Amino acid sequence: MPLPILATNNWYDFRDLSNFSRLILENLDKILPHGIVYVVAVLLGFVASFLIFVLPSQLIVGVYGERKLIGRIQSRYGPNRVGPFGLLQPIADAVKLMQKESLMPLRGDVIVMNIAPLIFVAPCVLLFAVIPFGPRMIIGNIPSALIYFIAVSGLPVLAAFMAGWGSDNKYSLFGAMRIVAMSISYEVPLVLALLGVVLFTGTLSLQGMVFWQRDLNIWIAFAQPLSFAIYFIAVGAELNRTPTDIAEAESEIVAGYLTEYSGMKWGLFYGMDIGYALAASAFAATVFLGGWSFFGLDKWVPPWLIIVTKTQLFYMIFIWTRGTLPRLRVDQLMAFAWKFMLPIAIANLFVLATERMMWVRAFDADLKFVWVFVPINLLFTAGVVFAWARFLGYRPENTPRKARLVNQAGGFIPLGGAKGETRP
Amino acid sequence: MSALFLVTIGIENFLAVGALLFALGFAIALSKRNAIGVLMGVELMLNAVNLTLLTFSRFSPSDRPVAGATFVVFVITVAAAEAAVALALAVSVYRNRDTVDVDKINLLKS
Amino acid sequence: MATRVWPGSETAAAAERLVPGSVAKSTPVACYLKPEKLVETMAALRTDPESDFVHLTDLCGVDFWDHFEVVYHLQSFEKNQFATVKVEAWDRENASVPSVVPVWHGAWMQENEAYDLLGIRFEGHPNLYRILLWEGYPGWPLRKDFLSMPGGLQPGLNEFAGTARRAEPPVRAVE
Amino acid sequence: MNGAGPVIGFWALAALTLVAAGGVMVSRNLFHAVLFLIVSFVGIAGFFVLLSAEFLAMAQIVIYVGAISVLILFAVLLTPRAGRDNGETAVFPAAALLAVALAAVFLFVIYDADWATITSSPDVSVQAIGDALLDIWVVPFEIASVLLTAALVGAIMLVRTPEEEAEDALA
Amino acid sequence: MTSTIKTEPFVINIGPQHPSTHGVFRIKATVDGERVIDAEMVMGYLHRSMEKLAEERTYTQNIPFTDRTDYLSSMSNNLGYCLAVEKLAGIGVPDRGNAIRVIMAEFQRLASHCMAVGAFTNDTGAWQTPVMWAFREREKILDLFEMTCGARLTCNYMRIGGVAFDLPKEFMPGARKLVQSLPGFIDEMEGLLVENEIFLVRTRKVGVLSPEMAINASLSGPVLRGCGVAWDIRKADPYCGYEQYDFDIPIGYQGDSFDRFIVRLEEMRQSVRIIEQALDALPGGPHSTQVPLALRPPRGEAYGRVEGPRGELGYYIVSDEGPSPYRFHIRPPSFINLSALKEMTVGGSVADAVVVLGSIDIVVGEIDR
Repeated sequence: MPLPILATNNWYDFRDLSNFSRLILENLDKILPHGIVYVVAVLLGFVASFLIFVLPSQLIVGVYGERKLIGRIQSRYGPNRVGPFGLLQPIADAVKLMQKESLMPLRGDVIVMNIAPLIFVAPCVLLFAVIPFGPRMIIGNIPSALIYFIAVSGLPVLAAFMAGWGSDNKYSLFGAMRIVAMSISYEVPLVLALLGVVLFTGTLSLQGMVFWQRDLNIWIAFAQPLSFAIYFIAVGAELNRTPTDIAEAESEIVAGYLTEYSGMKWGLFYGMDIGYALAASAFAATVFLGGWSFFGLDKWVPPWLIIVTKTQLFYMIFIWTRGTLPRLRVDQLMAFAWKFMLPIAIANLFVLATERMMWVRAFDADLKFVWVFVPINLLFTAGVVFAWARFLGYRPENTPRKARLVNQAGGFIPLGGAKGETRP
Repeated sequence: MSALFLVTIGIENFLAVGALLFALGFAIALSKRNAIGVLMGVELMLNAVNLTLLTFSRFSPSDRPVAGATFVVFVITVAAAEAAVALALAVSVYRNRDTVDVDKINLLKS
Repeated sequence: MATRVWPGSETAAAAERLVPGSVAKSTPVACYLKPEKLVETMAALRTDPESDFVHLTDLCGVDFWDHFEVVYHLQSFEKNQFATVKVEAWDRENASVPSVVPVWHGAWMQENEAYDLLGIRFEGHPNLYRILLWEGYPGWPLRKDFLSMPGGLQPGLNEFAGTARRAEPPVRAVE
Repeated sequence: MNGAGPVIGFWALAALTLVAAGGVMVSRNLFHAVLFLIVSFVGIAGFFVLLSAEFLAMAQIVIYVGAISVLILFAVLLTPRAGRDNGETAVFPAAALLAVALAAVFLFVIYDADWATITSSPDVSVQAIGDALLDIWVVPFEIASVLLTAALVGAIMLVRTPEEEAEDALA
Repeated sequence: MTSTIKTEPFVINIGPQHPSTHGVFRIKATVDGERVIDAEMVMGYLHRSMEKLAEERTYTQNIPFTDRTDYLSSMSNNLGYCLAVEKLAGIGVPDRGNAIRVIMAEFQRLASHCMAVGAFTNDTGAWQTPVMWAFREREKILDLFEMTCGARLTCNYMRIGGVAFDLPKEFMPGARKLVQSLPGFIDEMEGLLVENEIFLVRTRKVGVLSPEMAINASLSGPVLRGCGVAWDIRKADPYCGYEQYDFDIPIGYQGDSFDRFIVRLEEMRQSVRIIEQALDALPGGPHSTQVPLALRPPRGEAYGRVEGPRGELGYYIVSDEGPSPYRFHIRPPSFINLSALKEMTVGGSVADAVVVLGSIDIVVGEIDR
């Protein structure tokens, strides 16, 4: 697919920041020996993505925005003391964390416990390498970026497990076991949901998926609502966000695998939790919500601004659910993954494969006909979710939601009413 | 060989790494007392085989260049199945015999 | 409408009817049972449809210098009636009362508490331990002579409350 | 395969992989042994990248690092604390000897043989592998899927308790 | 209960420093995997020996002690103690005093249930939001308390023979405004939680108690009513003129955690009803009878009880005609409600144990006294 050049090649064209980096690299290439410039390019890419994406997102929106929004949801103010509007609160927190003494349990596995935060941080940085921020703004435009993303996002589980093991704390071990069991379980429907996307777009490259959505003027979230929903739930489970944050459930197992951590080691885990959530949001924005394209608007608005906005909006859904929903129990989560999500993910895949075949055979692979599938898939989503829930015995109407009322004291009153019981 | 040994990477280097890895996995699988340790040795051997397969696929002339890579896919599949069953066996043995020590799993020895 | 409080005589009559020879004495407020027949009588009071004291509302011990009383407040839900039953333990060193945990599970914690704070041993209690204080705490805090115990507070602090502590139990009933 | 990058990469990966595999051998703590094993798996994935099979490298990470090693860690957790040592049995000298002999024979063969090699790397992209799997090797592919299903069922059957079997018999 | 995977049973300490034990309370849980196979309660970290201390103070001086047992419902505690002493000494209370007591006790029940509902949802994992909403309403009620008696938490407002002060003139409009807004808040909480399927699966069929077991274990309050036992001291043995108010007893269906929760929510509605009636029919006259400061009740004993927010709150007082009680015994509802904790937690998972503990709604100050 030829790259449609939206922006000019002038270095000052802020719609495509890769011009600027290319300018630097070309000039550096004249000075430095050949080959070094690739290293510089990668470093520059990381620095740039860190500056425009991770740093402002993580500090300002990730920490400050999350706390402010949670504060609004919980009818309180949120941070408002440090700096204007409390904007410097994340920095104050970071400074506080760095000052804190790093406590280590005496009988813990010190090496494992110290390595774990590092292993937790590294994949988060790697994940952003394949997110396209614009038609040319991508650090590693590898052909199988989707699998890369899945592979790398499986690594932090190991770090969490190491943290839980090394801490020599029963709550930590609980958290570690829970996070491992849950991430293995939710990986399956997640990959099945993404497979549906691959079926439609016919590429594993994230950039290719963005172009597909841009060319058709459709988001995959509309074309495959069930895939999107499964992805959202499964990725929430993998990221330990409420309502599936059982690995750090503070009301049950104090802080899960983070119980024994303090200081900046804890801070790394905390910050990278947000980092992973942002990476997953960016991934969702890329795969399901059109990436840096926005129905033609990306010609005028900088594409990187579009995807950053989409990422933050998607992340806000995580915050919203966190502020609203209670937490599921671990066995219920497992049952949900295996009994509910997996069958409907497989059914979804069947339907999408059939549609793909129809598309090729009946519509001569005319991409315009993808709109036909939007209402079909919407109906299918609603139908399969409802039907499978009923099949599994979900009967909301049988659940009494208000207490019975009686007007007179006495002994035990059996169901069905007796002795002055009045219906609510 | 000689000085080029270090600066030119050929098929021999990859095969040597595969062979050493296989030998290590072999030693681990034969000598470990823990059933899980034995399983780890087997996994290392499988990885060495994968490496060798892919090396041949990359360096050897062939009319079907994808064959090696495809075989690696199959080996990975089989390894996953094998790991699942072996670990289930280990857990099952532990439940029934209260040990995962392969020396003590000797029901057939009267 | 309001709960009918059984006077001691009525409780005594019911207890005597259910388990003959179980009543030691009765005051206007409470019925005193004999310790050896306590569990049997309590079980009968709980299951008898006329008394129907299914709920052991409250259990506490009182120290009267020379003896302890364990007070049981019983409640019936269906009949909406309320009775007070007491049992005395005269051995101050090894005060002991049969446990009513076999009759009411709810006595479990309250008997533990009475044991912890007053040192009344409940025979037959499945797991009698010091529930609020730690094992090895010196003395029994709610006993009247606790202040002069070694390790307890020094005497003299109780001057304000008056010194006329009487040995005999209060008798006047208040309805 | 020349140039600074591949050469440095190869020796670094070789050292990483083999040292980690040796760590699996040497480590007394079973948990540490599993961590070494994971490092070894990552090294193998690096080799796959060197051999220009990125897809297989990612599959290696997903399956070995993400699934199999986690399974092994889980099995380590499920066994008791006493069963978490990584000692050798009495046959260790014999096994080591055998392994050394094996390695010697392999290395001799490898360095003695005259390998016919090509310089250009073949196309092992996702598409090529996918085509191959669904074209020439479709029968092994289907058999592999049957094997996976059988393994799934077998693993579940193996770890079922008698109580669960009784429950299922009732249901 | 069968174990799915044979693991080493090990003991975990839920508490005393644990986010969801609501204070310094500890459950020594033996778990097999995630399943609790034995639970033992360890308490007494907050023991202050109030019953002993009360034997050295006059009857009026003891009222602040009762504040500090169940510090979340000090008005109800004051009321129970004053009722017991009034019963012992034969002191009557004027109508206005009784009505003010009812209003205060019901407001206290609302505040306490706000706390209970919020903390319970926090235990199920709703990250702070319901508890913050509940605290918002609780603050409004505490504002009224502050307006009336100057204190928010440990009110020390009831006196033997009535209440300490008459209501300030700003109280009535404030209370009416609050009473009008509270049903909306309760509906809001119901919409947030009762309609939430996650909350339902977390709480339904968790910690189920049969009514026989609940009665046998001496439970009281919402925990007993959640099992379907219609027992409320306000109806069964009315005090302070509760018989003149029209209200219902909410009871549950099967005695699980969810039933306790909806019983509490419905009790809040009924409390609002009672307060509305009491505000409408607030009589004039004195708010308290004159009682000598050094009260010496006649020799005897009395057991006075109220329906506190957590259950039957009883005070057993023995007098020897001295200026201070000879024996002062509190029947703490949340202490006795823990009798059935083991039965409710064993067999469930650790997460269930936390939910059950939250549904009992313990206050450690009252457990340990």
